[in-house]
Amino acid sequence: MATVLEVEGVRKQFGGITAVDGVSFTVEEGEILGIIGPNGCGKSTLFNCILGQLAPTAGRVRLDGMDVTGMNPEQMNRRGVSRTFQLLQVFPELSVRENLILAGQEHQGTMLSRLFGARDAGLTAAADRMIGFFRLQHLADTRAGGLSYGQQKLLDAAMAFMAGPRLVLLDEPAGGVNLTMLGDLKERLKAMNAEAGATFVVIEHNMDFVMSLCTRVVVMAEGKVLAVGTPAEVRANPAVIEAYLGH
Amino acid sequence: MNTSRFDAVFATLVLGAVILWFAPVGMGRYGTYVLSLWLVTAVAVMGLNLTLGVAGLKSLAQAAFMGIGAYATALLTTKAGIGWFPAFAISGALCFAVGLLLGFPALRVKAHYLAFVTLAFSTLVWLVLRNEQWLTGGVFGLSNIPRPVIFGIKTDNALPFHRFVVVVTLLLALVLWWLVRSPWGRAFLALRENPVRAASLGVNIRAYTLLAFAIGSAYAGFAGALYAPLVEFIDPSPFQLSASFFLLLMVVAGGSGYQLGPFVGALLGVVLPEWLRFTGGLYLIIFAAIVIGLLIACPQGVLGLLERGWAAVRRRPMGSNPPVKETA
Amino acid sequence: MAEFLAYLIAGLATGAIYALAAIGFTLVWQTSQTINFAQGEFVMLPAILILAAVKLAGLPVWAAAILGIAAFIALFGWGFKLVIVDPMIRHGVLPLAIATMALSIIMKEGAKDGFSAEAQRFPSLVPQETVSFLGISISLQHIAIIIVACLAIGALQWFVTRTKTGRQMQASAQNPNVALILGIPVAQMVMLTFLINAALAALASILISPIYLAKFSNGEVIGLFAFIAAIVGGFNQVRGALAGGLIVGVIDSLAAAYISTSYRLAVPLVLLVVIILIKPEGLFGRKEERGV
Amino acid sequence: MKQSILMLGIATAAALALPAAAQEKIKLVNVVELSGAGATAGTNWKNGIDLAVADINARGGILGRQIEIVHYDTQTNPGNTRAAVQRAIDEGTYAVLGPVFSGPIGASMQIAQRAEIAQIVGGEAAGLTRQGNQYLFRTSLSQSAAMPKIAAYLKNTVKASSVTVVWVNNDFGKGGRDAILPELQKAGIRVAADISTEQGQADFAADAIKVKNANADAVFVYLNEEESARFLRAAKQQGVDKPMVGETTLLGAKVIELAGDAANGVRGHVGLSIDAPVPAFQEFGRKFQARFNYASDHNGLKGYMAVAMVKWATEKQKKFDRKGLADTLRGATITPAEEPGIMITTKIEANGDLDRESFLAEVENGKQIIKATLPMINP
Repeated sequence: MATVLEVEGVRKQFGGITAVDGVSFTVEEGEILGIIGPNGCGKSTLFNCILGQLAPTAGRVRLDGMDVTGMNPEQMNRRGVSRTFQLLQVFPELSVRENLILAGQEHQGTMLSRLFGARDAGLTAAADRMIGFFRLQHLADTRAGGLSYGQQKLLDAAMAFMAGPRLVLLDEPAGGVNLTMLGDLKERLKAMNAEAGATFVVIEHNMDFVMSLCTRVVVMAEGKVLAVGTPAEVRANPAVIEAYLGH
Repeated sequence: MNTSRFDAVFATLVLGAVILWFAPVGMGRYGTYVLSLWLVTAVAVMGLNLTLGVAGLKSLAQAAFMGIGAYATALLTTKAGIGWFPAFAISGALCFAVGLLLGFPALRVKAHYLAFVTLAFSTLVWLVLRNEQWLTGGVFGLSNIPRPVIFGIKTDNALPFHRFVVVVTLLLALVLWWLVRSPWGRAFLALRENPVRAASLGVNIRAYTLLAFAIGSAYAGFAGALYAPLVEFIDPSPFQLSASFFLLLMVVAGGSGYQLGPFVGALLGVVLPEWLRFTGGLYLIIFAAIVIGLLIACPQGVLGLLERGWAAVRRRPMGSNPPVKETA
Repeated sequence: MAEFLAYLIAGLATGAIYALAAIGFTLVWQTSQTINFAQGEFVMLPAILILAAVKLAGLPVWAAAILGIAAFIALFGWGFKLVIVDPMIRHGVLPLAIATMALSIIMKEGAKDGFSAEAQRFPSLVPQETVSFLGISISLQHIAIIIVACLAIGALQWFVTRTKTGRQMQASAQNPNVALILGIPVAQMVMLTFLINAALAALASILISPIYLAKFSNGEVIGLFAFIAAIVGGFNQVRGALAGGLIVGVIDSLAAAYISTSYRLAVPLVLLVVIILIKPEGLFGRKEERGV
Repeated sequence: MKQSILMLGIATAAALALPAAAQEKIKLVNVVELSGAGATAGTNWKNGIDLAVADINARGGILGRQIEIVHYDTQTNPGNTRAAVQRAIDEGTYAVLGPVFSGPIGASMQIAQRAEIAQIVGGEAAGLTRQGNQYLFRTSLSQSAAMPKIAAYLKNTVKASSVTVVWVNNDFGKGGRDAILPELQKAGIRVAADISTEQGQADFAADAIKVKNANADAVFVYLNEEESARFLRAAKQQGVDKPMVGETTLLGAKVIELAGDAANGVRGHVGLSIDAPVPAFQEFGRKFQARFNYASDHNGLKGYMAVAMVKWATEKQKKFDRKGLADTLRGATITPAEEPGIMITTKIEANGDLDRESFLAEVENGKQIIKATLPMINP
């Protein structure tokens, strides 16, 4: 299996505070990697460093072996890396279908062809397939702002897959989602992984969710990697137990 | 936004144009002139509505761009003897190009600095228009600007010129309607609502921001190209900074982001003060108080207010509840 | 050299007024993230109110001054926040900024129709005399403006950094949610900011009107220059506004002296553009971290 | 005999007109700058018109008909001016009064011309009357008439060999500056500095320092009244001690009131001034002060005269004929004996320019003192 993403010694300082302190790990094709850790351990900052929202103070990020450190989010996206954000980020004024078309349109044709070509950039069918996959058919023409929180989370995740990405980074996909919806979400993500062969990295607080979804887990504490392994290995790691249960 | 071929906005635009074509019959030259002035102003507001209402960029130079368009058209049609149509195209293209040149360095930094840069630009344009008398006529302005001749028909009188303005405004509005429903329009909207998320979806923030600003500015140029022959005289005063503020006011008061908002906003900004003249010297105070009252009641402007009212009316008989968000 | 000094002092005096008005921009910006487009009119109106109290109500000047300033602070400090800012701030900054544009029309037209379209003399606290120094004449009024404005701004800076109330006010402006958790009475503190803004505007009005003459349209120029000063100095700092005001005043004065006078206005504007391109947070502003 | 027939005619006309007067007023629309940059000038013009209308109506109106005056604000904006003038004509105004600023005049004069209605304006820019518009009439001397008088004054009375020119960069100031420069050259006077200032400018300290450093024999100041006052105060503060020479807007009562001591010693050419040694001007000044509680500037006088011109021409043609009004005014000479409201003998040239006496004056101890009366150019 090929290595998709390689993070090597990434460090991020804000003034005197080191939020991420020399983190290294790899993501292999087809796997679901979880990143867990207590609040403020630097998970989201790490994501932002990988995706170019923030410039890392030190370290390298490689995508399929190519150095992409410091590239901006648009460039990363066009190289096939999608993400979701910790806080919900759909476009409330657009319908569900429009949200999905928007998520895919920049990967179709050129600026000019997008202006003069089809209004939907030829993506209606693809969007409807995605809507079907996430079981949002009855809501396809509803304003995204009018959806329930859990439905918006599903849409948020669906948007990340719209462009057929090589790698998807999900930042707390389960946060604030109720139990029924959570099962749905997990099941759909697993299906996405199995059917489309999509590779994910997931940041999550919800242990059960991570442990049952992911193939491999990175545990972070105070900006550093504490442990890496399968869910079972990590669960048995004394350092992890100390970090989570010691307090 | 939906992708069906035609919608309510399209129908309203076409129907409105038909009504306005016949509206001035028996209205007198003054009424006709005010209607034309309303539409010309609406074109400039449409552009600003794209820049601000759709893409969320704050430009304080819309009147300055209108001035560039008006002076370009006036100079081309009087001194260079070029016809109105090429002058119109050149005016828009010029404003588009200047918009790109101005927006490029400004937007490099941060979107809201565009407001500051355009503020400076607006006053600089005014200074040039006033000081370079050899070209612009300076404080004395340019007079005797010809009105266009279309297929041999002269538009020197109020009614034919009004009808000409109606047609041009309709075409410009339809182009914008078409643009907003294209992938570009979707990207502009994404810029306004959430630029960070948009970037993570591969939307080229800088290119779209720049385009939204330049297209909005080009519309100001088109408005200027109509304004010059409408008034048949231009001097720098209607293109001052305060005029740009006034256009901004019209965007917000009409309903920022609504495609018909510019027409309502320009109606408020151009026709309401004329109508309020019966109140005598206090008409501007009354006008400003109405605007403040409107914004306190509904910051989304007149169309926001209408939409809210319409939703309330629709909800009651059907008895369905508004969508409820689960708490995060 | 003497010539240069004369331009410098004239520029500093004008700049001190711009600084007082520019602080208003920064205070309103900090508390509501919006631009008060009526700021120039805020400086215009107190002098008009005082003159109106003298001419229409026949009050002696000192009583008119107290009444006029009190009325102004009540209307445009307290009333401005309650009637304009509070109802609109929840809906984003743009409607509020537009409302201040409409407010500026009301203030201007109200002063013109309610009082006079003509410029009026305004009594000066300082004798209108000049002193000679190094071969140039310096107006006592200019000296007084520079001193009073710098003292007022210094006092404000001391207040916000050295007193408990001042620090609470600053905290409320910068992060109201955290301030609320810390038990700071945020609503009162924000109100205090608006009252201080109105008081500084009244002070600027009293200082400048003896020279500029009181007139309904004076706010246009002052507002524009104060805005430029706030951007040049940095929108989020009191000391930035002071520095910005003085720099813009001096640059304007020197531009009138050494550059084509018909393009005089262009010089501060070009400065503004250059500052935005090389140091967008302003010369003395705090950098705002790019958020995610 | 001839006279009695005339009297009979007037009496008959009056008798015929009287029944109509009860129900039908004659409508006059004033389109002027009541907000924006021209608000101060426009408000004076409007107040002068209101005063004239009140006077005329109190004395029985024009040909027995009362005047109904309507004021439309232009916001000092050409587009709005055009709308307002169009509205005035659509509403059947008898003549268009105003505006005062040249830009708005330029934007609206073709409309009155096309409708063949007289437009009586307050503008002074030389270019207005050079476009062959037969329906445009001034109420004051054009700058091209006033400036030669000032150049001669600078040369012969002030005996200046160099002059600093300070002007306001609007149509009024720029027009004056463009008119004086060739005259100064003809008179052999060197221009030491050419200083442009902004309309509504408040701070003149830097300009005053520049004037001081130019060190010319005299300073020619061509600003609006309030800016004149601010400039004079700044010049005094900077210790400028050279003679200040100007036009009506430098020597008016308003400037003296605002500038105080700083106005003393200021001198120049005065067209219309409530201090001029013409009893009618002074009487106007008192009435204006009593009604509006401030001193009128020259625009107030101009507004008053504009209505008087309408009245005179209407009574001359003995009917309310719009085109006839313009035809009657063109080339006419109006004397105060015929029409007291004109206040001073005024000759209207074929192109709409005016010719009348003017004055040389000086400010002493806060009073404008007239030193000489200059005759009409083509009496």
